[in-house]
Amino acid sequence: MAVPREHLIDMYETMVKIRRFEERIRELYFADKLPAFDIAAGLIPGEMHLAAGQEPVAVGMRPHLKDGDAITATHRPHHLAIAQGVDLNKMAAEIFGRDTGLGRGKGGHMHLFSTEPSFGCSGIIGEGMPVAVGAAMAFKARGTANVALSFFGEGAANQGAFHEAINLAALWSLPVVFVCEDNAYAISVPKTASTAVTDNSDRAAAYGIPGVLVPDNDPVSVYEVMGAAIERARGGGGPSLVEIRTDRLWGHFEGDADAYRTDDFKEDMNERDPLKTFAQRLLADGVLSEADITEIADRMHTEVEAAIEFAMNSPYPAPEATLDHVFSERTVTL
Amino acid sequence: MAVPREHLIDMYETMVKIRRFEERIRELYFADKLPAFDIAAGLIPGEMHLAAGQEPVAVGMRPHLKDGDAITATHRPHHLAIAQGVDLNKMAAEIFGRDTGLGRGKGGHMHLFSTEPSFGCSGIIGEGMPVAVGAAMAFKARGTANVALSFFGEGAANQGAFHEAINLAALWSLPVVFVCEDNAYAISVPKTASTAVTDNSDRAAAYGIPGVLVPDNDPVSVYEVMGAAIERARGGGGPSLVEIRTDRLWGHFEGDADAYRTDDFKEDMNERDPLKTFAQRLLADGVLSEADITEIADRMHTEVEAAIEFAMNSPYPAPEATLDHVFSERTVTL
Amino acid sequence: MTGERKLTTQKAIAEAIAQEMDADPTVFVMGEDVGVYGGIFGATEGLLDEFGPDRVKDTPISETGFIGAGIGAAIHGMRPIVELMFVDFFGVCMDQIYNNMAKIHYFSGGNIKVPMVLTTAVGGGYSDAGQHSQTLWGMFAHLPGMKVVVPSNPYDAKGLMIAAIRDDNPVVYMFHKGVLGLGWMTNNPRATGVVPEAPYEVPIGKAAIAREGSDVTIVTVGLSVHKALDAAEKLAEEGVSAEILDLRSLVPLDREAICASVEKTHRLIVVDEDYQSFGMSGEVITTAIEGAFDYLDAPPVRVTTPDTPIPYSHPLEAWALPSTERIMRAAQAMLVAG
Amino acid sequence: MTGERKLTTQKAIAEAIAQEMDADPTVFVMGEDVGVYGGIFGATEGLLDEFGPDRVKDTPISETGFIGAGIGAAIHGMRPIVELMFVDFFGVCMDQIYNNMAKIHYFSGGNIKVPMVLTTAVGGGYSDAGQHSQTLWGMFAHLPGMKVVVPSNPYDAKGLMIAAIRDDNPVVYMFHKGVLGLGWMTNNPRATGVVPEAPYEVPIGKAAIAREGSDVTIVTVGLSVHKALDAAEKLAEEGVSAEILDLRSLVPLDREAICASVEKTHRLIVVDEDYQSFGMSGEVITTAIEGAFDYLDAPPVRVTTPDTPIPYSHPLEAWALPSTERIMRAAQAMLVAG
Ligand SMILES: Cc1ncc(C[n+]2csc(CCOP(=O)(O)OP(=O)(O)O)c2C)c(N)n1
Ligand SMILES: Cc1ncc(C[n+]2csc(CCOP(=O)(O)OP(=O)(O)O)c2C)c(N)n1
Ligand SMILES: [Mg+2]
Ligand SMILES: [Mg+2]
Repeated sequence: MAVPREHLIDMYETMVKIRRFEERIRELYFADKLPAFDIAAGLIPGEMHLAAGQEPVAVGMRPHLKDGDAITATHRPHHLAIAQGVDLNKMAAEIFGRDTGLGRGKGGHMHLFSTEPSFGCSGIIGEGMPVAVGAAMAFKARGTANVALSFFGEGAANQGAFHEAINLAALWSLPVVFVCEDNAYAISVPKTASTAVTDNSDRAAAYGIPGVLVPDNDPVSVYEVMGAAIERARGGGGPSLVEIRTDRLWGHFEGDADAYRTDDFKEDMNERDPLKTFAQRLLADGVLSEADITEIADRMHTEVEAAIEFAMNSPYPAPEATLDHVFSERTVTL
Repeated sequence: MAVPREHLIDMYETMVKIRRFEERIRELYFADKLPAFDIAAGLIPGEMHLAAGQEPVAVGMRPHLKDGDAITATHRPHHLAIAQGVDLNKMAAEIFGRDTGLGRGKGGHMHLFSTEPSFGCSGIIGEGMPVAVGAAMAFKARGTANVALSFFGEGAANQGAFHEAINLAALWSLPVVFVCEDNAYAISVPKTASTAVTDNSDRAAAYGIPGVLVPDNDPVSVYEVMGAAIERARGGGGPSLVEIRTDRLWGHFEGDADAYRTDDFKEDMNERDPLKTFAQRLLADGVLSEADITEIADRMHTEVEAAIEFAMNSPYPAPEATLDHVFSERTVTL
Repeated sequence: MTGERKLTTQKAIAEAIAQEMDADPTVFVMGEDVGVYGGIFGATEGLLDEFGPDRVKDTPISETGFIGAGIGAAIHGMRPIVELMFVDFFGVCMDQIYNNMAKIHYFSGGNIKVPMVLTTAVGGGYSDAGQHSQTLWGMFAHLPGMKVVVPSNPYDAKGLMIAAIRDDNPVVYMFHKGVLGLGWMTNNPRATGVVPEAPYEVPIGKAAIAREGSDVTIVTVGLSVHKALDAAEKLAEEGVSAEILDLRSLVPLDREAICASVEKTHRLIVVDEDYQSFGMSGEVITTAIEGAFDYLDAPPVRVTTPDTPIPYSHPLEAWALPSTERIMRAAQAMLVAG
Repeated sequence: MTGERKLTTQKAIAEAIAQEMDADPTVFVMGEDVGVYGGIFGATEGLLDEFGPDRVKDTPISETGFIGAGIGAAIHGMRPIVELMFVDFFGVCMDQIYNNMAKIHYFSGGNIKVPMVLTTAVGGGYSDAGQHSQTLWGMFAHLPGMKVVVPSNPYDAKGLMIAAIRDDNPVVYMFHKGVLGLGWMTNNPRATGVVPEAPYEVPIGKAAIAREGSDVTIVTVGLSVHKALDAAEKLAEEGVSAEILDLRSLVPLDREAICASVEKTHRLIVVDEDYQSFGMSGEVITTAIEGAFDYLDAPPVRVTTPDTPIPYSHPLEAWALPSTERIMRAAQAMLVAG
């Protein structure tokens, strides 16, 4: 599959945007938390799971998405939300706990919900997988040619929800693509200590659906494999299971000492940083010039900065707003 | 694998015993419930799931069991308990809700627990699978050469617990044999409407363990396959997954109109009744004579009758005994 | 006279679902054995024939999978009715129920709606033992974000089901096996009653006075409403006038109705088939204490299932579950003491 | 002076486990990140080095699998300590916990023991949002067959852990993140205290008077004990003497201690970080009503987390969870009113 030039550029731009967003969140996360790190303090309290290094997973599917497609993601959701085009201002505002956020400050970074585009994520491992199946049921019932994409870590592939959701989607031939982001670790537990097989893509055999492995954290490989899987689903061919080997460049959450990964491992990983290698390749292939690279960085940084500013200038919700939105108003009565 | 004559006879005798037990329970279950069937009434109130037709699954593993091996079973547990050698009197008494029962009347037919032999079952689909894994962990930790056998229906193979338990057992190379009793139906839902693959044994690939299909509800086939799987587990070779095609001759529970299975299906099934066909084969092979068959029937019927009598002559627990056994007494104090 | 037409609770539920499916193409049903079988307790009887397998879907035994799928479908424009066969099975799928279905609306700041009905059978009394006899409504009511309704009769069953389907929030609809009027359960005359044919709603969150009285208030729900009514009839013969409040929903809880009745009778008995401690009985009593402390002439009393798993053997189970006799004894003791 | 040795609650827990593992080869630990990481909240810190990977087992993210495996191991002669990382995750594995671990002893008529400890982190206050901040102890306590302990300080944490491991019954051991004394959580001076080095038990089922007083009883548990103690110090300056009862365990619940204190002070406030309705606050109030009705000078009051998911944003969460200020206001209002 030849990748159109505008897709290559779009993927690269999005990678830059994601990385910049994660870097800025990281900086601001530690504001007012140090020197004695206090998780409850600062501009962004609570846990923070960042996806630097996993951008290829996100940008590779991006050019294949259509209006109305749905994504369910995990506790590590930013890269996917940004790639799908979730409103960056509202997303940032939610992470900062502001009233202008996607969830008016109620959800936070693990609970980003958007309707257009349809995005959701959660703090519970595997929770989003059945939800994607249901979205696909709705697409099928309503006759829209949409696809649901369910992202999850390699750690999640040992959770019962994985098995139940994929069996359902396969049984009912639903338009879902299950995407395992294999960053080799679930917090401190390596895949070898959690998973009885090497490749989760092989588990597709348990459901009679295609299983494909992307071994190299390369946006173009992801683009190709996800393109085929999404096309198949959109065309009524049913679900597939994709596993993508990727890298979590930073700790599991911010503040994680990351002592369970060796220095060698981390050095290798940083050397193959997909943002660097993709830029080099686009330069080498003549897709982008050095000037383009600089321009893109500036433009993306500006966009991210605007979102951060929007967030930080937004008001907090009123404390009593705690009580709102447990239930909605009734819209239908007899 | 040549089957020793005494194993053939033992298997047949046990099949007869199981069938007789199920027949007697069935008869007595309907006592005082008809003509207007009332599930709450009679000698044995509540749900009753009988395993007539599934005897080969139970007797095929029986000759391979050793002292200390553990079994976890399902809501349809009698055949397995009898084959393992659970005290028939206490088991019958439990089913009749008596104070002499395995659980002093607290558990009932879906909750039969025995320590010697180690048997347990449950009313929740898939619940026993992880428990078998834990039994195997204990065997390994304590250095006993024991095996845990986990039985479950083909309907249960779509429950998350299936996935989690098998992955764990495979990962830790534990002595467990997972046995799927495929009777083609989960209540009214046929396997084709629940399971994205034809053979659950193929799902072993998702855990890198052997998966074997026994296609014919034949005690000898089961004997051979289970013998190999148990030996493998006992020898430290890790778990395997066996699927056995079998037949549930009666309704899902007693009182089930069984309208979801066609008359043709039921006729075929009854024609291949394993008790009949196994008897014919043993006769044909000269293992048993007609006189042996009669003698075995008499002996097994007598044994079953004694258990039923023991149960029916046993007292009910005192009502206030409800409050006992929520917690045990402490046995260790500082 | 359609107004005088009588149905069992089970048929009233199935009719409510059928009417809403008829009126709204986004309503569909899924669960184990909801199709050909019509639901183990008949809640979906006849629907497969009427609406076909695309709208009445049998599922694998994958509660996490299909309840989670219900959520996804609800978010994307459908109004699923998802059956959890017995409430006792909640443990294999509770994350989807309490952490997901019940919280998405909140997490989204009100932007996403999850109009889903989770139906489930509750209750004991027929020796189905400790994993098939629980009510557990106290636990569901403890966890925020889902409405919890428990009809006790055919009229409410239909109206509450229609209200639940039309509600934009997740509603857990618990039907007690003993009030369904099933042919294979012990005959319960109150399980059959007049049910109007045309669709109607019973508002979620409003208790009903099942019997008026002046000496003692009995607050309860589900099958225990029937036991309380039986007790009240006998108590009346002894000159005791019991008022019976059928909560009908635990979330929202009609605290006003509880306090109003206690203010009238000055005495409170709570009858709860759920486990005694940390549940509904304590909440109802605390509600009366908070709202009507000065009116109480005696400490409220509870008649509940003790904090033990539900035993199988008939004499044990009969002793453990709230009974007409236990309710009577509680009332008699209270009126003598107070 | 070993008697004066101070530890954080987290280190006290890890020490208790280590000592029992040392004394009893059947004790082992399993859960997510309990090995190299030492447990996300440090409950298993140092154990991998001391006891090796066969007795300190990292698991896949398969809570149903490994909690169920704990049950199987417990039945077959081991004494597993199994960690559920956050209590909020119960929904993916509750069947094994409440229907299996908690009921097997009962179903077996007492023949089978399940000596297992399920450890889990509870509580909010640091903006970890609605799926990582719950306490949910009311729900666990509602379901019969498991003991439920909640230490509030290092001394109790060690003694309750040792008691739990030695107990022949399933014990759910809930440690509140805010009382652990973790370096990366807001500093809490009460999270460090004197802990004897030699093993000892704190009996499960006995409440402790955390502070004696005469005007009002504050019943609570976990981190709220600390908030109540802070409130009591300030109330003392205003001339109000508050008695604080730290329940330490919800199952068994020390009902005598609750009633005894209420009989002394005539007033009751329950502080509960769990959701307000259908939970611990109602149970404690009902206990006082049942046992000490005539002693109460005013209706008991509750200071709890409202029936909403726990919000993420700091001002919302701070408003929602019980605070020293809210406890003080409740006491002030009650003493003025009553
Ligand atoms: C059901 C459940 N169990 C455990 C956790 C705690 N937890 C959060 S993230 C995580 C590791 C996830 O690993 P993986 O799925 O590989 O995703 P990654 O963090 O690597 O992106 C764990 C164990 C959880 N959130 N939910
Ligand atoms: C978690 C759970 N879901 C649903 C049920 C209700 N149920 C009891 S038996 C059964 C069918 C089981 O089918 P299968 O596993 O094939 O076993 P079989 O009855 O055929 O022996 C169902 C759905 C249950 N007991 N537990
Ligand atoms: Mg990972
Ligand atoms: Mg079956």
